[in-house]
Amino acid sequence: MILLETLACLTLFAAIAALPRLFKGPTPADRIMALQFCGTAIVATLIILGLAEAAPALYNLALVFACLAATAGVAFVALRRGKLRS
Amino acid sequence: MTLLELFGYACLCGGAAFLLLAALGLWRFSDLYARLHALTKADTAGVALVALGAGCLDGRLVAIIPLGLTAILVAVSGATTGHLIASAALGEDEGEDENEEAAQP
Amino acid sequence: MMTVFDVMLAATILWTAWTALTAPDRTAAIAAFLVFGLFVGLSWVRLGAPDVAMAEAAIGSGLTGALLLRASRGMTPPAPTRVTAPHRAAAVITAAGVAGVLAWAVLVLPEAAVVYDPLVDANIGDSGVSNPVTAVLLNFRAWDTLLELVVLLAALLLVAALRPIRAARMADLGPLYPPFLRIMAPLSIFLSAHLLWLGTSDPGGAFQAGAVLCGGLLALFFGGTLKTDGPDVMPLWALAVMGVVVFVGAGLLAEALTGTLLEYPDGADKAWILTIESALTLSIGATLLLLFSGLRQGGARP
Amino acid sequence: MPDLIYHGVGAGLVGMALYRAATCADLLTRILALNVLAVGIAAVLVAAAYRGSDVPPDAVPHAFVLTGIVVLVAVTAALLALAERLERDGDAGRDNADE
Repeated sequence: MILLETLACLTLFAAIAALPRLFKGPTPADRIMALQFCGTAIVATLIILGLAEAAPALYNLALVFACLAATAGVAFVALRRGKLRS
Repeated sequence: MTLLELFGYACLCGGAAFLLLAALGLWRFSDLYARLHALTKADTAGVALVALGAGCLDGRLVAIIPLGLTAILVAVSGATTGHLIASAALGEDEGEDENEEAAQP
Repeated sequence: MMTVFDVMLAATILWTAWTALTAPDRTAAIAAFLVFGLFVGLSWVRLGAPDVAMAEAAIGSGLTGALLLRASRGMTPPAPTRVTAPHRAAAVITAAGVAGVLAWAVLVLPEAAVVYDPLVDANIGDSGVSNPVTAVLLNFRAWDTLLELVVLLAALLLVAALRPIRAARMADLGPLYPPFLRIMAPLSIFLSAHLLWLGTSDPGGAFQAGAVLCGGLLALFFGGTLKTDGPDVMPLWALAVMGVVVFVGAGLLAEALTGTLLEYPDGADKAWILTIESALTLSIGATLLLLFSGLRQGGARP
Repeated sequence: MPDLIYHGVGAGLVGMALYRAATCADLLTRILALNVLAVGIAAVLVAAAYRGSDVPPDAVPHAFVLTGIVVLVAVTAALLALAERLERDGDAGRDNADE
Protein backbone atom coordinates (compact mmCIF):
# COMPACT_ATOMS: atom_id res chain seq x y z
CA MET A 1 0.00 0.00 0.00
CA ILE A 2 1.69 3.12 -1.23
CA LEU A 3 0.27 5.27 1.58
CA LEU A 4 1.80 3.06 4.29
CA GLU A 5 5.16 3.07 2.53
CA THR A 6 5.11 6.86 2.24
CA LEU A 7 4.26 7.17 5.93
CA ALA A 8 7.16 4.83 6.76
CA CYS A 9 9.50 7.09 4.79
CA LEU A 10 8.13 10.15 6.58
CA THR A 11 8.59 8.73 10.08
CA LEU A 12 12.08 7.55 9.14
CA PHE A 13 12.77 11.10 7.97
CA ALA A 14 11.56 12.39 11.34
CA ALA A 15 14.10 10.12 13.07
CA ILE A 16 16.86 11.34 10.75
CA ALA A 17 15.90 14.97 11.37
CA ALA A 18 16.67 14.47 15.07
CA LEU A 19 20.27 13.42 14.36
CA PRO A 20 21.84 16.88 13.96
CA ARG A 21 20.52 17.83 17.40
CA LEU A 22 21.80 14.51 18.76
CA PHE A 23 25.35 15.04 17.45
CA LYS A 24 25.67 18.81 17.83
CA GLY A 25 23.43 19.29 20.86
CA PRO A 26 25.67 21.47 23.10
CA THR A 27 24.28 20.19 26.39
CA PRO A 28 23.68 16.56 27.47
CA ALA A 29 19.99 17.46 27.92
CA ASP A 30 19.67 18.06 24.17
CA ARG A 31 21.30 14.73 23.43
CA ILE A 32 18.99 12.84 25.77
CA MET A 33 15.92 14.44 24.21
CA ALA A 34 17.12 13.77 20.66
CA LEU A 35 17.95 10.15 21.54
CA GLN A 36 14.54 9.66 23.11
CA PHE A 37 12.81 11.14 20.09
CA CYS A 38 14.91 9.14 17.62
CA GLY A 39 13.94 5.96 19.47
CA THR A 40 10.23 6.73 19.38
CA ALA A 41 10.37 7.73 15.68
CA ILE A 42 11.99 4.36 14.88
CA VAL A 43 9.30 2.59 16.92
CA ALA A 44 6.64 4.37 14.85
CA THR A 45 8.44 3.37 11.63
CA LEU A 46 8.48 -0.25 12.80
CA ILE A 47 4.75 -0.20 13.53
CA ILE A 48 4.00 1.16 10.06
CA LEU A 49 6.34 -1.41 8.45
CA GLY A 50 4.60 -4.13 10.42
CA LEU A 51 1.29 -2.90 9.07
CA ALA A 52 2.61 -2.67 5.49
CA GLU A 53 3.90 -6.27 5.61
CA ALA A 54 0.98 -7.53 7.76
CA ALA A 55 3.52 -9.15 10.13
CA PRO A 56 2.42 -9.00 13.80
CA ALA A 57 5.96 -10.11 14.78
CA LEU A 58 7.07 -6.54 14.06
CA TYR A 59 4.79 -5.22 16.79
CA ASN A 60 6.72 -7.29 19.34
CA LEU A 61 9.88 -5.90 17.81
CA ALA A 62 8.53 -2.34 18.18
CA LEU A 63 7.84 -3.08 21.84
CA VAL A 64 11.42 -4.36 22.34
CA PHE A 65 12.80 -1.27 20.58
CA ALA A 66 10.67 0.97 22.85
CA CYS A 67 11.89 -0.94 25.93
CA LEU A 68 15.51 -0.54 24.90
CA ALA A 69 15.17 3.11 23.88
CA ALA A 70 13.79 3.73 27.39
CA THR A 71 16.72 1.89 29.01
CA ALA A 72 19.23 3.75 26.83
CA GLY A 73 17.61 7.08 27.70
CA VAL A 74 17.73 6.25 31.42
CA ALA A 75 21.37 5.11 31.06
CA PHE A 76 22.26 8.43 29.46
CA VAL A 77 20.56 10.37 32.26
CA ALA A 78 21.97 8.21 35.07
CA LEU A 79 25.54 8.05 33.77
CA ARG A 80 25.88 11.70 32.82
CA ARG A 81 28.83 13.67 34.16
CA GLY A 82 27.91 16.65 36.20
CA LYS A 83 25.12 19.03 35.28
CA LEU A 84 22.56 18.54 32.54
CA ARG A 85 23.12 22.06 31.23
CA SER A 86 26.93 22.31 31.42
CA MET B 1 -12.99 1.12 2.71
CA THR B 2 -14.94 0.71 5.93
CA LEU B 3 -15.25 3.55 8.40
CA LEU B 4 -12.80 1.82 10.75
CA GLU B 5 -10.11 1.61 8.05
CA LEU B 6 -10.66 5.27 7.22
CA PHE B 7 -10.30 6.18 10.89
CA GLY B 8 -7.17 3.99 11.10
CA TYR B 9 -5.46 5.67 8.19
CA ALA B 10 -6.43 9.10 9.53
CA CYS B 11 -4.78 8.23 12.87
CA LEU B 12 -1.64 7.01 11.09
CA CYS B 13 -1.35 10.25 9.10
CA GLY B 14 -1.98 12.28 12.25
CA GLY B 15 0.71 10.36 14.15
CA ALA B 16 3.25 10.82 11.37
CA ALA B 17 2.42 14.53 11.23
CA PHE B 18 2.96 14.83 15.00
CA LEU B 19 6.36 13.16 14.70
CA LEU B 20 7.43 15.46 11.87
CA LEU B 21 6.30 18.50 13.86
CA ALA B 22 8.30 17.29 16.87
CA ALA B 23 11.39 16.87 14.68
CA LEU B 24 10.88 20.39 13.36
CA GLY B 25 10.45 21.70 16.92
CA LEU B 26 13.55 19.85 18.11
CA TRP B 27 15.52 21.70 15.46
CA ARG B 28 13.94 25.12 15.25
CA PHE B 29 13.23 26.08 18.87
CA SER B 30 16.12 27.91 20.50
CA ASP B 31 15.22 27.48 24.16
CA LEU B 32 15.53 24.12 25.95
CA TYR B 33 12.09 24.30 27.55
CA ALA B 34 10.35 25.06 24.26
CA ARG B 35 12.11 22.11 22.63
CA LEU B 36 11.31 19.90 25.58
CA HIS B 37 7.66 20.91 25.47
CA ALA B 38 7.36 20.29 21.74
CA LEU B 39 9.22 17.03 21.98
CA THR B 40 7.58 15.17 24.82
CA LYS B 41 4.05 16.12 23.73
CA ALA B 42 4.44 15.42 20.06
CA ASP B 43 6.42 12.18 20.17
CA THR B 44 4.20 10.58 22.78
CA ALA B 45 1.06 11.61 20.90
CA GLY B 46 2.70 10.61 17.61
CA VAL B 47 3.39 7.03 18.65
CA ALA B 48 0.04 6.74 20.44
CA LEU B 49 -1.82 7.78 17.27
CA VAL B 50 0.26 5.48 15.08
CA ALA B 51 -0.38 2.59 17.46
CA LEU B 52 -4.11 3.39 17.57
CA GLY B 53 -4.26 3.54 13.77
CA ALA B 54 -2.39 0.24 13.43
CA GLY B 55 -4.71 -1.28 16.03
CA CYS B 56 -7.77 -0.23 14.07
CA LEU B 57 -6.39 -1.56 10.80
CA ASP B 58 -5.14 -4.83 12.22
CA GLY B 59 -7.84 -5.91 14.64
CA ARG B 60 -6.28 -9.14 15.87
CA LEU B 61 -5.54 -9.44 19.60
CA VAL B 62 -1.96 -10.53 18.83
CA ALA B 63 -1.44 -7.03 17.39
CA ILE B 64 -3.39 -4.91 19.84
CA ILE B 65 -1.58 -6.00 23.03
CA PRO B 66 1.99 -5.15 21.91
CA LEU B 67 0.75 -1.93 20.30
CA GLY B 68 -0.97 -0.83 23.48
CA LEU B 69 2.05 -1.70 25.62
CA THR B 70 4.35 0.16 23.22
CA ALA B 71 2.24 3.31 23.43
CA ILE B 72 2.16 3.14 27.24
CA LEU B 73 5.90 2.49 27.52
CA VAL B 74 6.80 5.32 25.16
CA ALA B 75 4.49 7.73 26.98
CA VAL B 76 5.86 6.78 30.41
CA SER B 77 9.55 6.86 29.46
CA GLY B 78 9.06 10.15 27.60
CA ALA B 79 7.35 11.69 30.60
CA THR B 80 9.99 10.47 33.05
CA THR B 81 12.96 11.69 31.03
CA GLY B 82 11.20 14.94 30.14
CA HIS B 83 10.30 15.72 33.75
CA LEU B 84 13.80 14.89 34.91
CA ILE B 85 15.43 17.17 32.36
CA ALA B 86 13.03 20.01 33.13
CA SER B 87 13.42 19.83 36.91
CA ALA B 88 17.21 19.44 36.73
CA ALA B 89 17.52 22.24 34.20
CA LEU B 90 15.23 24.44 36.30
CA GLY B 91 17.35 23.61 39.37
CA GLU B 92 20.53 24.56 37.54
CA ASP B 93 19.03 27.79 36.24
CA GLU B 94 18.13 29.14 39.66
CA GLY B 95 21.41 27.96 41.10
CA GLU B 96 19.78 26.04 44.00
CA ASP B 97 21.14 22.80 42.68
CA GLU B 98 21.53 20.82 45.88
CA ASN B 99 20.40 17.62 44.13
CA GLU B 100 23.03 18.27 41.47
CA GLU B 101 25.81 18.44 44.04
CA ALA B 102 24.84 14.96 45.14
CA ALA B 103 25.09 13.81 41.55
CA GLN B 104 28.66 15.03 41.15
CA PRO B 105 30.67 11.76 40.73
CA MET C 1 8.83 3.83 -2.61
CA MET C 2 10.51 1.26 -0.39
CA THR C 3 13.70 1.78 -2.39
CA VAL C 4 13.57 5.40 -1.26
CA PHE C 5 13.21 4.07 2.30
CA ASP C 6 16.21 1.74 1.87
CA VAL C 7 18.43 4.42 0.34
CA MET C 8 17.53 6.89 3.11
CA LEU C 9 18.22 4.24 5.77
CA ALA C 10 21.52 3.19 4.14
CA ALA C 11 22.73 6.80 4.03
CA THR C 12 21.73 7.31 7.67
CA ILE C 13 23.57 4.16 8.81
CA LEU C 14 26.79 5.28 7.10
CA TRP C 15 26.39 8.83 8.48
CA THR C 16 25.80 7.74 12.07
CA ALA C 17 28.67 5.22 11.88
CA TRP C 18 31.05 7.89 10.59
CA THR C 19 29.96 10.26 13.36
CA ALA C 20 30.36 7.55 15.98
CA LEU C 21 33.92 6.96 14.82
CA THR C 22 35.06 10.53 14.33
CA ALA C 23 33.12 12.68 16.81
CA PRO C 24 35.56 14.70 18.94
CA ASP C 25 33.23 14.58 21.94
CA ARG C 26 32.82 11.15 23.56
CA THR C 27 29.15 11.53 24.51
CA ALA C 28 28.28 12.47 20.93
CA ALA C 29 30.22 9.43 19.67
CA ILE C 30 28.41 7.04 22.02
CA ALA C 31 25.00 8.60 21.25
CA ALA C 32 25.79 8.18 17.54
CA PHE C 33 26.76 4.55 18.11
CA LEU C 34 23.52 3.90 20.02
CA VAL C 35 21.41 5.33 17.22
CA PHE C 36 23.57 3.51 14.66
CA GLY C 37 22.58 0.20 16.32
CA LEU C 38 18.88 1.07 16.15
CA PHE C 39 19.08 2.00 12.46
CA VAL C 40 21.00 -1.18 11.59
CA GLY C 41 18.31 -3.13 13.43
CA LEU C 42 15.72 -1.38 11.29
CA SER C 43 17.66 -2.30 8.11
CA TRP C 44 17.66 -5.96 9.16
CA VAL C 45 13.88 -5.84 9.59
CA ARG C 46 13.79 -4.79 5.93
CA LEU C 47 15.89 -7.88 5.10
CA GLY C 48 13.44 -10.20 6.81
CA ALA C 49 15.52 -10.84 9.96
CA PRO C 50 13.42 -9.66 12.94
CA ASP C 51 15.23 -12.02 15.37
CA VAL C 52 18.60 -10.50 14.58
CA ALA C 53 17.14 -6.99 14.58
CA MET C 54 15.79 -7.61 18.10
CA ALA C 55 19.16 -8.86 19.31
CA GLU C 56 21.02 -5.97 17.68
CA ALA C 57 18.72 -3.38 19.24
CA ALA C 58 18.71 -5.00 22.66
CA ILE C 59 22.36 -6.05 22.94
CA GLY C 60 24.27 -4.25 20.22
CA SER C 61 22.73 -0.86 20.78
CA GLY C 62 21.14 -0.74 24.25
CA LEU C 63 23.60 -2.67 26.37
CA THR C 64 26.78 -1.84 24.49
CA GLY C 65 25.80 1.84 24.68
CA ALA C 66 25.41 1.58 28.46
CA LEU C 67 28.77 -0.21 28.72
CA LEU C 68 30.47 2.49 26.65
CA LEU C 69 28.83 5.26 28.67
CA ARG C 70 30.02 3.78 31.94
CA ALA C 71 33.56 3.25 30.64
CA SER C 72 33.81 6.72 29.09
CA ARG C 73 33.09 8.35 32.46
CA GLY C 74 36.43 7.18 33.80
CA MET C 75 38.41 8.13 30.73
CA THR C 76 40.23 11.31 29.81
CA PRO C 77 38.88 13.15 26.76
CA PRO C 78 40.38 11.83 23.50
CA ALA C 79 43.60 13.58 22.46
CA PRO C 80 43.60 14.05 18.68
CA THR C 81 46.31 11.80 17.27
CA ARG C 82 48.70 13.34 14.75
CA VAL C 83 48.79 11.09 11.72
CA THR C 84 51.39 11.59 8.99
CA ALA C 85 50.20 11.80 5.39
CA PRO C 86 51.71 8.48 4.21
CA HIS C 87 50.22 6.70 7.22
CA ARG C 88 46.78 8.13 6.46
CA ALA C 89 47.15 7.31 2.77
CA ALA C 90 48.11 3.71 3.55
CA ALA C 91 45.12 3.41 5.88
CA VAL C 92 42.77 4.77 3.23
CA ILE C 93 44.09 2.43 0.55
CA THR C 94 43.88 -0.71 2.67
CA ALA C 95 40.43 0.16 4.04
CA ALA C 96 39.06 1.00 0.59
CA GLY C 97 40.71 -2.13 -0.81
CA VAL C 98 39.13 -4.44 1.77
CA ALA C 99 35.72 -2.81 1.40
CA GLY C 100 35.93 -2.97 -2.38
CA VAL C 101 36.94 -6.62 -2.44
CA LEU C 102 34.17 -7.45 0.03
CA ALA C 103 31.52 -5.67 -2.07
CA TRP C 104 32.82 -7.26 -5.28
CA ALA C 105 33.03 -10.76 -3.76
CA VAL C 106 29.44 -10.65 -2.61
CA LEU C 107 28.22 -9.39 -5.98
CA VAL C 108 29.78 -12.29 -7.85
CA LEU C 109 28.49 -14.80 -5.29
CA PRO C 110 27.19 -17.71 -7.38
CA GLU C 111 23.44 -17.88 -6.98
CA ALA C 112 23.53 -21.65 -6.47
CA ALA C 113 25.87 -21.31 -3.45
CA VAL C 114 23.06 -22.39 -1.15
CA VAL C 115 24.24 -25.29 1.04
CA TYR C 116 22.58 -25.15 4.45
CA ASP C 117 19.17 -23.77 3.62
CA PRO C 118 17.63 -26.98 2.18
CA LEU C 119 19.18 -28.99 5.02
CA VAL C 120 17.47 -26.79 7.60
CA ASP C 121 14.14 -26.99 5.79
CA ALA C 122 14.41 -30.77 5.53
CA ASN C 123 15.13 -31.33 9.22
CA ILE C 124 13.01 -28.56 10.72
CA GLY C 125 10.18 -31.05 11.19
CA ASP C 126 11.89 -33.11 13.89
CA SER C 127 13.73 -30.21 15.51
CA GLY C 128 10.81 -29.61 17.84
CA VAL C 129 10.49 -25.92 16.96
CA SER C 130 9.21 -24.15 13.85
CA ASN C 131 11.39 -21.03 14.08
CA PRO C 132 14.39 -22.01 11.89
CA VAL C 133 16.81 -19.70 13.74
CA THR C 134 15.98 -21.27 17.09
CA ALA C 135 16.19 -24.72 15.50
CA VAL C 136 19.71 -23.97 14.23
CA LEU C 137 20.84 -22.34 17.49
CA LEU C 138 19.41 -24.78 20.00
CA ASN C 139 19.24 -28.05 18.10
CA PHE C 140 21.36 -28.44 14.97
CA ARG C 141 24.26 -26.26 16.22
CA ALA C 142 23.69 -26.49 19.98
CA TRP C 143 27.43 -26.97 20.42
CA ASP C 144 28.19 -23.45 19.13
CA THR C 145 25.59 -21.92 21.43
CA LEU C 146 27.09 -23.76 24.41
CA LEU C 147 30.57 -22.46 23.62
CA GLU C 148 29.15 -18.99 23.10
CA LEU C 149 27.89 -19.05 26.68
CA VAL C 150 31.35 -20.14 27.84
CA VAL C 151 32.76 -17.06 26.06
CA LEU C 152 30.23 -14.90 27.91
CA LEU C 153 31.29 -16.45 31.20
CA ALA C 154 34.98 -15.99 30.38
CA ALA C 155 34.36 -12.28 29.74
CA LEU C 156 32.55 -12.07 33.06
CA LEU C 157 35.50 -13.70 34.86
CA LEU C 158 37.85 -11.17 33.24
CA VAL C 159 35.64 -8.25 34.30
CA ALA C 160 35.42 -9.73 37.81
CA ALA C 161 39.22 -10.08 37.92
CA LEU C 162 39.66 -6.46 36.89
CA ARG C 163 37.08 -5.49 39.57
CA PRO C 164 36.52 -1.72 39.07
CA ILE C 165 37.61 -0.21 42.38
CA ARG C 166 35.53 2.93 41.87
CA ALA C 167 31.84 2.01 41.77
CA ALA C 168 29.70 3.73 39.16
CA ARG C 169 27.99 6.55 41.06
CA MET C 170 24.50 6.97 39.66
CA ALA C 171 23.26 10.49 39.14
CA ASP C 172 19.96 11.36 40.82
CA LEU C 173 17.04 10.24 38.63
CA GLY C 174 14.34 12.48 40.05
CA PRO C 175 11.05 11.76 41.81
CA LEU C 176 9.29 10.32 38.75
CA TYR C 177 11.68 7.40 38.45
CA PRO C 178 10.09 4.98 41.00
CA PRO C 179 6.67 5.07 39.28
CA PHE C 180 8.44 4.58 35.94
CA LEU C 181 10.17 1.55 37.43
CA ARG C 182 6.85 0.16 38.58
CA ILE C 183 5.81 -0.02 34.92
CA MET C 184 9.20 -0.75 33.29
CA ALA C 185 10.43 -3.64 35.46
CA PRO C 186 7.32 -5.88 35.34
CA LEU C 187 6.87 -5.08 31.63
CA SER C 188 10.48 -6.15 30.91
CA ILE C 189 10.00 -9.41 32.81
CA PHE C 190 6.65 -10.10 31.11
CA LEU C 191 8.08 -9.25 27.68
CA SER C 192 11.13 -11.42 28.34
CA ALA C 193 8.95 -14.42 29.23
CA HIS C 194 6.75 -13.74 26.19
CA LEU C 195 9.80 -13.62 23.88
CA LEU C 196 11.13 -16.83 25.41
CA TRP C 197 7.90 -18.73 24.71
CA LEU C 198 7.47 -17.05 21.32
CA GLY C 199 10.98 -18.09 20.29
CA THR C 200 9.91 -21.57 19.30
CA SER C 201 7.68 -20.38 16.49
CA ASP C 202 8.20 -16.65 15.84
CA PRO C 203 11.07 -14.16 16.19
CA GLY C 204 12.33 -14.34 19.76
CA GLY C 205 14.33 -16.77 21.81
CA ALA C 206 16.71 -17.03 24.75
CA PHE C 207 19.16 -14.32 23.72
CA GLN C 208 16.57 -11.66 22.92
CA ALA C 209 14.61 -12.56 26.07
CA GLY C 210 17.79 -12.43 28.16
CA ALA C 211 18.71 -9.03 26.73
CA VAL C 212 15.25 -7.58 27.45
CA LEU C 213 15.42 -9.02 30.97
CA CYS C 214 18.79 -7.31 31.36
CA GLY C 215 17.17 -4.03 30.22
CA GLY C 216 14.72 -4.31 33.12
CA LEU C 217 17.47 -5.27 35.57
CA LEU C 218 19.53 -2.28 34.39
CA ALA C 219 16.58 0.03 35.03
CA LEU C 220 16.38 -1.42 38.56
CA PHE C 221 20.15 -1.05 38.96
CA PHE C 222 20.03 2.61 37.96
CA GLY C 223 17.23 3.20 40.42
CA GLY C 224 19.37 1.71 43.15
CA THR C 225 16.90 -1.03 44.09
CA LEU C 226 19.21 -3.73 42.65
CA LYS C 227 22.72 -3.66 44.13
CA THR C 228 25.68 -5.77 43.02
CA ASP C 229 28.24 -5.04 45.71
CA GLY C 230 28.92 -7.16 48.76
CA PRO C 231 26.76 -10.19 49.42
CA ASP C 232 23.99 -9.05 47.03
CA VAL C 233 26.10 -10.19 44.08
CA MET C 234 25.98 -13.90 45.01
CA PRO C 235 22.50 -14.72 43.59
CA LEU C 236 23.39 -12.93 40.35
CA TRP C 237 26.68 -14.82 40.16
CA ALA C 238 24.86 -18.11 40.68
CA LEU C 239 22.39 -17.25 37.91
CA ALA C 240 25.23 -16.27 35.58
CA VAL C 241 27.06 -19.56 36.05
CA MET C 242 23.84 -21.61 36.06
CA GLY C 243 23.29 -21.15 32.31
CA VAL C 244 26.42 -23.04 31.28
CA VAL C 245 25.93 -25.68 33.98
CA VAL C 246 22.35 -26.43 32.88
CA PHE C 247 23.33 -26.56 29.20
CA VAL C 248 26.28 -28.90 29.83
CA GLY C 249 24.12 -31.03 32.14
CA ALA C 250 21.40 -31.28 29.52
CA GLY C 251 24.00 -32.20 26.89
CA LEU C 252 25.47 -34.96 29.05
CA LEU C 253 22.04 -36.23 30.08
CA ALA C 254 21.04 -36.31 26.41
CA GLU C 255 24.21 -38.28 25.68
CA ALA C 256 23.27 -40.75 28.40
CA LEU C 257 19.81 -41.16 26.87
CA THR C 258 20.58 -41.15 23.17
CA GLY C 259 24.28 -41.93 22.87
CA THR C 260 25.42 -38.68 21.25
CA LEU C 261 26.20 -35.39 23.04
CA LEU C 262 23.47 -32.76 22.78
CA GLU C 263 21.20 -35.11 20.81
CA TYR C 264 17.83 -34.62 22.46
CA PRO C 265 15.61 -37.73 22.75
CA ASP C 266 13.31 -37.51 19.75
CA GLY C 267 9.75 -36.45 20.43
CA ALA C 268 10.79 -34.42 23.48
CA ASP C 269 12.89 -31.88 21.57
CA LYS C 270 10.62 -28.94 22.32
CA ALA C 271 10.51 -29.62 26.06
CA TRP C 272 14.31 -29.93 26.23
CA ILE C 273 14.85 -26.81 24.17
CA LEU C 274 12.44 -24.79 26.29
CA THR C 275 14.00 -25.83 29.62
CA ILE C 276 17.47 -25.01 28.30
CA GLU C 277 16.24 -21.71 26.87
CA SER C 278 14.61 -20.62 30.13
CA ALA C 279 17.84 -21.32 32.03
CA LEU C 280 19.73 -19.41 29.30
CA THR C 281 17.42 -16.42 29.54
CA LEU C 282 17.96 -15.98 33.28
CA SER C 283 21.68 -16.63 32.93
CA ILE C 284 22.18 -14.19 30.05
CA GLY C 285 20.17 -11.50 31.84
CA ALA C 286 22.33 -11.85 34.98
CA THR C 287 25.59 -12.12 33.05
CA LEU C 288 24.90 -9.02 30.94
CA LEU C 289 23.99 -7.04 34.07
CA LEU C 290 27.17 -8.12 35.87
CA LEU C 291 29.21 -7.29 32.75
CA PHE C 292 27.84 -3.77 33.08
CA SER C 293 27.92 -3.25 36.80
CA GLY C 294 31.14 -5.10 37.50
CA LEU C 295 31.51 -7.05 40.73
CA ARG C 296 32.56 -5.08 43.76
CA GLN C 297 33.13 -7.59 46.54
CA GLY C 298 32.76 -5.64 49.77
CA GLY C 299 35.76 -4.86 51.94
CA ALA C 300 38.58 -4.81 49.41
CA ARG C 301 39.09 -1.06 49.37
CA PRO C 302 42.00 0.28 47.24
CA MET D 1 16.88 -5.06 -4.45
CA PRO D 2 17.26 -4.12 -0.74
CA ASP D 3 20.03 -6.70 -0.24
CA LEU D 4 22.24 -4.96 -2.82
CA ILE D 5 21.85 -1.67 -0.96
CA TYR D 6 22.65 -3.23 2.40
CA HIS D 7 25.63 -5.13 0.92
CA GLY D 8 27.09 -1.74 0.06
CA VAL D 9 26.32 -0.47 3.56
CA GLY D 10 28.10 -3.48 5.11
CA ALA D 11 31.16 -3.03 2.92
CA GLY D 12 31.19 0.70 3.66
CA LEU D 13 31.03 0.07 7.41
CA VAL D 14 33.94 -2.40 7.19
CA GLY D 15 36.02 0.14 5.25
CA MET D 16 35.17 2.97 7.65
CA ALA D 17 35.98 0.89 10.73
CA LEU D 18 39.33 -0.29 9.37
CA TYR D 19 40.30 3.25 8.43
CA ARG D 20 39.46 4.67 11.84
CA ALA D 21 41.11 1.80 13.70
CA ALA D 22 44.31 2.49 11.73
CA THR D 23 44.37 6.24 12.21
CA CYS D 24 43.37 6.72 15.84
CA ALA D 25 45.27 5.95 19.03
CA ASP D 26 42.38 6.48 21.43
CA LEU D 27 41.29 3.27 23.16
CA LEU D 28 37.56 3.92 23.22
CA THR D 29 37.44 4.88 19.54
CA ARG D 30 39.23 1.67 18.62
CA ILE D 31 36.70 -0.36 20.58
CA LEU D 32 33.94 1.52 18.75
CA ALA D 33 35.71 0.74 15.46
CA LEU D 34 35.74 -2.96 16.37
CA ASN D 35 32.00 -2.84 17.02
CA VAL D 36 31.31 -1.04 13.76
CA LEU D 37 33.48 -3.58 11.91
CA ALA D 38 31.58 -6.52 13.43
CA VAL D 39 28.19 -4.91 12.64
CA GLY D 40 29.41 -4.28 9.06
CA ILE D 41 30.28 -7.94 8.58
CA ALA D 42 26.96 -8.97 10.18
CA ALA D 43 25.16 -6.64 7.72
CA VAL D 44 26.87 -8.37 4.78
CA LEU D 45 25.89 -11.80 6.18
CA VAL D 46 22.25 -10.82 6.68
CA ALA D 47 22.13 -9.26 3.23
CA ALA D 48 23.58 -12.45 1.75
CA ALA D 49 20.83 -14.47 3.47
CA TYR D 50 18.07 -12.44 1.76
CA ARG D 51 16.19 -14.56 -0.78
CA GLY D 52 13.73 -12.00 -2.18
CA SER D 53 10.67 -10.42 -0.60
CA ASP D 54 8.31 -13.41 -0.83
CA VAL D 55 10.63 -16.32 0.06
CA PRO D 56 11.67 -16.63 3.73
CA PRO D 57 15.41 -15.80 4.09
CA ASP D 58 18.10 -18.39 4.89
CA ALA D 59 18.17 -18.94 8.70
CA VAL D 60 21.73 -20.22 9.13
CA PRO D 61 23.54 -16.86 8.62
CA HIS D 62 20.96 -15.34 10.99
CA ALA D 63 22.04 -17.78 13.70
CA PHE D 64 25.71 -16.96 13.07
CA VAL D 65 25.03 -13.21 13.33
CA LEU D 66 23.01 -13.71 16.52
CA THR D 67 25.89 -15.65 18.08
CA GLY D 68 28.29 -12.97 16.80
CA ILE D 69 26.33 -10.17 18.47
CA VAL D 70 26.42 -11.88 21.87
CA VAL D 71 30.13 -12.69 21.61
CA LEU D 72 30.75 -9.10 20.50
CA VAL D 73 29.17 -7.70 23.66
CA ALA D 74 31.29 -10.06 25.78
CA VAL D 75 34.46 -8.94 23.99
CA THR D 76 33.48 -5.27 24.25
CA ALA D 77 32.82 -5.55 27.99
CA ALA D 78 36.20 -7.25 28.51
CA LEU D 79 38.04 -4.67 26.39
CA LEU D 80 36.34 -1.78 28.19
CA ALA D 81 37.27 -3.22 31.58
CA LEU D 82 40.89 -3.52 30.41
CA ALA D 83 40.86 -0.02 28.91
CA GLU D 84 39.39 1.48 32.05
CA ARG D 85 41.96 -0.28 34.23
CA LEU D 86 44.76 0.74 31.85
CA GLU D 87 43.54 4.34 31.90
CA ARG D 88 43.31 4.46 35.68
CA ASP D 89 46.66 3.06 36.69
CA GLY D 90 48.44 3.13 33.35
CA ASP D 91 50.91 5.71 34.66
CA ALA D 92 50.92 4.41 38.25
CA GLY D 93 51.40 0.87 36.93
CA ARG D 94 54.58 1.91 35.10
CA ASP D 95 56.07 3.61 38.18
CA ASN D 96 55.65 0.81 40.70
CA ALA D 97 55.96 -2.06 38.23
CA ASP D 98 56.97 -4.38 41.05
CA GLU D 99 53.65 -3.81 42.82
